[in-house]
Amino acid sequence: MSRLEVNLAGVTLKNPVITASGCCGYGREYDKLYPIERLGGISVKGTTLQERQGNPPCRIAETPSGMLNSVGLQNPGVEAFLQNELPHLKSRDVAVIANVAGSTVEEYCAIAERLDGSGIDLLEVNISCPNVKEGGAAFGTSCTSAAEVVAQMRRRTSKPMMVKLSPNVTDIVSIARAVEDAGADAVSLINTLLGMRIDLKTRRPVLHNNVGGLSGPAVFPVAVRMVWQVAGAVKIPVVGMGGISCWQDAIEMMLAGARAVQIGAALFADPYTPVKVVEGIDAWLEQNGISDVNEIVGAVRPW
Amino acid sequence: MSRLEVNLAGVTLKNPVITASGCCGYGREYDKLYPIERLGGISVKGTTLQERQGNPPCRIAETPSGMLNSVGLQNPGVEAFLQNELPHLKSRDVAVIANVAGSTVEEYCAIAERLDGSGIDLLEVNISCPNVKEGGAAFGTSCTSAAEVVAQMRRRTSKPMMVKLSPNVTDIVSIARAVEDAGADAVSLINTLLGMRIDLKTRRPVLHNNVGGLSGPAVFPVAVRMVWQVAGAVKIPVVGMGGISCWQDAIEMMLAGARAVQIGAALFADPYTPVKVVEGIDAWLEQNGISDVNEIVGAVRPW
Amino acid sequence: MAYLQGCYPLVGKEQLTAGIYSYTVSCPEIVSQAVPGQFVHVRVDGFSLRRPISICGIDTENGLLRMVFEVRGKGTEALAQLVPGQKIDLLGPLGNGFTPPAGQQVVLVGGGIGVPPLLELAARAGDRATAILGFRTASAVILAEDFRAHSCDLRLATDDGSEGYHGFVTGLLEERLAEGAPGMVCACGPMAMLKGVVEIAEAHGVPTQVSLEERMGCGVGACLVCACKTVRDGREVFTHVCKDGPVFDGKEVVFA
Amino acid sequence: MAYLQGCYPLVGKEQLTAGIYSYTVSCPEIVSQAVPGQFVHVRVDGFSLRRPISICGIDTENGLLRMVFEVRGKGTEALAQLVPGQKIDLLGPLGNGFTPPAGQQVVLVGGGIGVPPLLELAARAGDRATAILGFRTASAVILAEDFRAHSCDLRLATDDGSEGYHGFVTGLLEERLAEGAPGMVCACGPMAMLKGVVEIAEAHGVPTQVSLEERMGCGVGACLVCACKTVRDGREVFTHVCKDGPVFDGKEVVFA
Ligand SMILES: Cc1cc2nc3c(=O)[nH]c(=O)nc-3n(C[C@H](O)[C@H](O)[C@H](O)COP(=O)(O)OP(=O)(O)OC[C@H]3O[C@@H](n4cnc5c(N)ncnc54)[C@H](O)[C@@H]3O)c2cc1C
Ligand SMILES: Cc1cc2nc3c(=O)[nH]c(=O)nc-3n(C[C@H](O)[C@H](O)[C@H](O)COP(=O)(O)OP(=O)(O)OC[C@H]3O[C@@H](n4cnc5c(N)ncnc54)[C@H](O)[C@@H]3O)c2cc1C
Ligand SMILES: Cc1cc2nc3c(=O)[nH]c(=O)nc-3n(C[C@H](O)[C@H](O)[C@H](O)COP(=O)(O)O)c2cc1C
Ligand SMILES: Cc1cc2nc3c(=O)[nH]c(=O)nc-3n(C[C@H](O)[C@H](O)[C@H](O)COP(=O)(O)O)c2cc1C
Ligand code: FES
Ligand code: FES
Repeated sequence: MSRLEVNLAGVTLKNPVITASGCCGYGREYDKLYPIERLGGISVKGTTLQERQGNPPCRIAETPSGMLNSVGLQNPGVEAFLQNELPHLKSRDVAVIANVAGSTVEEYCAIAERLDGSGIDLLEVNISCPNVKEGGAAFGTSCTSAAEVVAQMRRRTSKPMMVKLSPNVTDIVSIARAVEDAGADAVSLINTLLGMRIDLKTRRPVLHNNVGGLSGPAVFPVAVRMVWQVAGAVKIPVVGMGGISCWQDAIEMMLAGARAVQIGAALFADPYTPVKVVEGIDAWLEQNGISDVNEIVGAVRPW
Repeated sequence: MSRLEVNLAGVTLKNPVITASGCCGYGREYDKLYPIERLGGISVKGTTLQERQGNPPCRIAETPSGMLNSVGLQNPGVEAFLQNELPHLKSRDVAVIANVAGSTVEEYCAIAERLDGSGIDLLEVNISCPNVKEGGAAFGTSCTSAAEVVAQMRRRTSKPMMVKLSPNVTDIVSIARAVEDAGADAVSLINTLLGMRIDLKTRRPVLHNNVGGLSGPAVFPVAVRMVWQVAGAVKIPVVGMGGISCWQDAIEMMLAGARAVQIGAALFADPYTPVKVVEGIDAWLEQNGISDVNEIVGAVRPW
Repeated sequence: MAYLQGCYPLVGKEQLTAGIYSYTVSCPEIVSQAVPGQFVHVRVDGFSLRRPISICGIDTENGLLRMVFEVRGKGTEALAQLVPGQKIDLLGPLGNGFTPPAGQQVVLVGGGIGVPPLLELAARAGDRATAILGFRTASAVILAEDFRAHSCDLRLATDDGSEGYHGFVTGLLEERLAEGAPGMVCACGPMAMLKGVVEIAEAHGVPTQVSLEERMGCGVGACLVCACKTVRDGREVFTHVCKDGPVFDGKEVVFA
Repeated sequence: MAYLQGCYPLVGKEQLTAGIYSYTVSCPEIVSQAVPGQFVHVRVDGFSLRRPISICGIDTENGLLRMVFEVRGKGTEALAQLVPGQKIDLLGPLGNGFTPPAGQQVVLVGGGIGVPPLLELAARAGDRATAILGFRTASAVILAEDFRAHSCDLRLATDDGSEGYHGFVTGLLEERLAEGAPGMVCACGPMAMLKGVVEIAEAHGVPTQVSLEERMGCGVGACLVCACKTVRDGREVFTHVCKDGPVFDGKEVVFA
C-alpha cells in the first residue's frame, strides 16, 4: 500500500487529491496535459436530472487572490453523463465522484436512483450551489432541509454519499451533524462563498447573475476553519477544499481534519496544481518519515 | 458644501472615509503621518466596560490577500477612553465613532449610558467580534439577540447608533432588518470572517486563539455582496467595509449601497490608504462630472 | 488537439502605438501546434486568472509566437511591464482557428484590437486575401505594414476619416463583396461589427467565421464560464468560447 | 517620535552567509530619525503584511540605512530577490531603541539573526563595548568583521565549537561579568537565550535591555496584535512590541 492511499467512505483513493466539481469538466480537458490517473479522484461537473443551460454570461469575475463564478450548473443532464462521459471515466484508474444537484427533493432522489446501478464510485450531493434560483444552496442552509434531502436519497441508492456543504451559514457544524445523522457517509466542504463585483464604468455587476461564488486562495482560511470545526464534530470523513493552491495548503487542510482534498480554482492559474500537490505531499511525508498520510489527518494540536 | 460630504444618521462626515475599528487605535498613531482631519471619521478600538487584556499572542496570521487577527478586544475600558483618549479626539475636526462591545446586554447598556453624555458623535455597536468567548459575535448571529441588545441600548442613549454586523451568518439581511426595527440608526458591515491557519512545522494553529477574523482584500467580494443585499433591504444608511484597499474599491462599495466606507487592514500595508481613497474618490467625481458623492450611493444597476 | 503549459522567454517586445504591445515569445512546442485564430492563455504574476490573447504570428521555423495586446486593465498593464529575457507563462495553443477554404479568395475583416488574430491568415493566404481593417483614428492603426508585407489587398478604414476610408469596415466590405464573392469572410472585432459583417456576407451568400471574446477561467473547456449563445442543431444553446470557439461559424452566433 | 513611509532605492546588497542578506537603502529621512534597536517595517510585493526588520547600521552622513535579514519564509524569500536600483517600501524608524547609559561599559549579547540590531550599538560604544555573539556553527557567523572594525571586545561562541567558545553565549556572559560589571547588558536573540541573559545579568546586579520579536500588523501601535506579556506597575499586562518595544527592560519581560 502506498503511503498516499486513503479510504473515503469505503472508496479507496490512491492519493488524497481530487479535482473539484465544476473545475475539471468530466476529466477530458486536463487529461491532455497529464493522465488523470495521477489524481486520487475526480469530482465531475454538477449534474442535474435534465440538461441545464446555466446562467447568461458574464459568468466569471476576478477578485484579489480569487474569483467569482456564476455558471449556474450548466450540464447535459444525468442521462448524457451516463452515456457520454462515464464510460471513458470508468476506463481510467481514478475514483469517479458524481456531483449531483436538484431543484427539488424528488429530483435529487431521481438522480440518486439513476446513478445507483452505475459505475460511479461516490455520490457528492451538492446542496450548496449559490448560483441557481431553485434548490442549490437553499437546501444547504438549513439543517432540516439538508437532512431531508440526504435521508430521502439514502433510501434510493446504495452508493456512498458525500454531502457538500455551504459556507454561507451561521453554523456549519450543525448542518454537518444533521446530514451525518441523516445517513451521509462523508461531507465535503466548502462550496463557494457568495460574493459580488461591480464594474465602475458601467455601474453594473460584473456577473450577469449579479452575485456569484467566491473561490480560490482568498477563501482558504475560512475553509480550514470550517473543516477543523466539522472534523471535530462528526465521525464520518471530511473532504476539505477551498483555496488550495499548493501542497502546503493541502497538508494544512489535512492537519485540520480533511481525509482528502479537492482542488478547483487553482487549476485555472496552473493546471498542473493537483499533480504538484500529490508530489509535494509525498515528498513531505518522505522527509518527515511519515509512512501513512492518514497519520496527519486531524493532527493539528489546538492551543 | 463639498461634493464629498455625507450624512450618517445625523452626523456630518466631511468625506465618506472612516478608519475601521481596531485598525487605527484611538487615532494617535497614523496622526504622525498625516493629520487625522483628512478622514471623514475614525472608529476607535472596540471599547468595553472594563479594561481587557485580549488574547495571548500570536494574534495575527497572514493569508492570501488578507490576514487573520485574534486581538480579542484588548482595550483600557470606557473610563480610560473617556479620560485619556476622547479629549484629544474631540480637539480635532473628525467624526468620532465609539466602537463598543459587551459580554452581556447589561454591559452594552452600561457603556451606552456612560457614553451618552460624552462628546462622541456616533456609537458603533459591535455585535460581531469573533475573537471573544462571551458576547461578541454571539449577539450578532441571531436576530432576536441582536435586536435585544439594540432595543435595550436605545433606551439608554440618545446618541445615534450604528450596529456592526457579522458576515458569519446565513442571512445577514434579516439581522439588519431586526436591528433596524429595534432602533438602529445605521448599520456597518462587515466585521471579519472566521478563519484559521495552521503551521506545518509545529502542527499548531498560527493563532493562539486557534481561530481569528479574516479581513483584507480577500473578503472584498463578500463584503460588496452583503452591503448590496442589506442596502436593498433597510432604509437606514449602510456603512461598507471589508477589504477596501484603493479608491476604486471604495466607489464599488458605495455603488453597492454604502453611504460611507471604513478601511482597516489596508492601513497595515499602506498607512496612507485612507488619504489616497479620499483623493481618488474626489478626482473620480470630478472626472465624471458628479457634484455630490451621495449620487453614487446604491447606484449599481443589477441585471 | 494537444496543448501545453510552460514558461517561455520573451524575446521581442515592441510598442505598436499608445497602449498596444507586440510580444514575441520563443515557444517551439506551442508554435508547432498552433493555427491562425487560436489563442494562448497568459498568466500574469499577482492575478488569479489568466488573460486570453490571440495568436498573431506563427513562425514555425524559429519557434516564435507573436501576440499583440492592448492594455485594458490591471492585468494587461502588468503584462506590459515585462522586459525581453523574462519568462512568460503560456497555456496553449487553445481553441479552434479559422478554416478558410484552401486556395480560394478570403476577406479578412478586423476592427481595432481584433486585427492581430487575422495577420497569420493573411500570411498564409498571400495575395488571395483582402484585409479590411478598421480603427478609430490614424494614430490607432496597427500592423498595416505587416499585412502589406504579406502582399494582401489592404483596405484601411478609420471612424474619423483620418486615414483610409472614412467610416466603418462594413462599408468597405460591401464594396469588396460587390467586386466578387470570396470563399469566406473571416472577422474579428467588436460584437456590433461582427454582426454587421455576418449580415452583409450572408446577404452575398458568403460563409463567415468570426472570433468571439468572453471572460475566461480555465481556457480549455473545463469550467464552462465562457458561455456564448449559439445555434446548434436548430436550438439556442450556450457553447463555450474557449473550446467551441473562439472562432465560430457566423451563422451559429446569436447576436444579442 | 516621528516616522515615515516611502519607497527608497536599494543601493547595496551583499550575501553574508547562506540565506542571510545585508541590504543598504538610501533613505536619509528615516536615517536622520533612527536610533539603534529600532526597526523598519518592510513591504514585500504580493504579501499583505509588512515584515519587521531591525536597523543594523545608521549612516547619517550618507543617509544610508543597513538591515540584515535571514530568509525564513516566503516573504523574506521574495525580499531577497531584489536587486540594487529597485525600490523598497519602508515604514520607519519604529519602536524604541536601546538606551545604554552614556559613557559606561556595555555588554552586547546576540544570538544568530539577533546579532544585527547590536552592531550600531557597538559602533557608538567603540571600545567600551564587549560583543558576545553566538552562532550555530562557524559558517553561520555573520558581521564579526564589522564588530571588530568598531574596535569592540569581540567574543564569539558557537554551539558546536567550530569557532570561538564552545557553547552558548550565556557561558561567555558569565565570564565577562566576572571581569567586572558594565553599565548595561543589551541583548537580542531567541527567547531562551534572552531569559538566560537576563537571569545572569540580574544575578550580577546589571540592568538589561532585550529586543523582542512578535508577529506584527501595523508596526506603529494601532492594531494591538504584537502583544507580549510584561510587568508594568506590578501587574502582568500585554504591552506591544512595536510601540512599547521592541527593546524592553529585561526585568519587565515575562518569560514564559
Ligand atoms: C479568445 C480571446 C482572444 C483575445 N485576444 C486578444 C488579443 O489578441 N489582444 C488583446 O489585446 N486582447 C485580446 N483579448 C482580450 C483580452 O483577453 C482582454 O483585454 C484582457 O483579458 C483584459 O485583461 P485586463 O487585466 O487588462 O483587464 P481587467 O478588466 O483587469 O480584467 C479582469 C478580468 O476580466 C477579463 N476580461 C476583461 N476584458 C476581457 C475581454 N475583452 N475578453 C476576455 N476577458 C476579458 C480578464 O481576462 C480578467 O479575467 C482576447 C480575448 C479572448 C477571449
Ligand atoms: C522588531 C523585529 C525586528 C526583527 N529584526 C529582524 C532582523 O533584523 N533580521 C531578520 O532576519 N529578522 C528580523 N525579524 C524577524 C523577521 O521579521 C521575520 O523573520 C520575518 O517577518 C519572517 O517573514 P517571512 O515572510 O520570511 O516568514 P513567513 O513565515 O512567511 O511570515 C508569515 C508572517 O509571520 C510573520 N513572522 C514570521 N516569523 C516572524 C518573526 N520571527 N518575527 C516577527 N514576525 C514573524 C511575518 O512577518 C509574516 O507576517 C524581526 C522581527 C521583529 C518583530
Ligand atoms: C467555475 C466553477 C464551477 C463550479 N461548479 C460547481 C459544481 O457544479 N458543483 C459543485 O458542487 N461545486 C462547484 N464549484 C465549487 C468548487 O467545486 C469548490 O467547492 C470551490 O470552488 C472551492 O474550491 P477552490 O477554492 O479550490 O475552487 C465550482 C467552482 C468553480 C470555480
Ligand atoms: C487587527 C484588527 C482588529 C480589529 N478590531 C476590531 C474591533 O475592536 N471592533 C470591531 O468592531 N472590529 C474590529 N476589527 C474589524 C474591522 O473593523 C473591520 O470590520 C474588518 O477588518 C474588515 O475591514 P478590512 O478588511 O478593511 O480590515 C478589527 C480588525 C483587525 C484587522
Ligand atoms: S474558460 Fe473554462 S470553459 Fe471556457
Ligand atoms: S503591530 Fe500593530 S500594534 Fe504592534
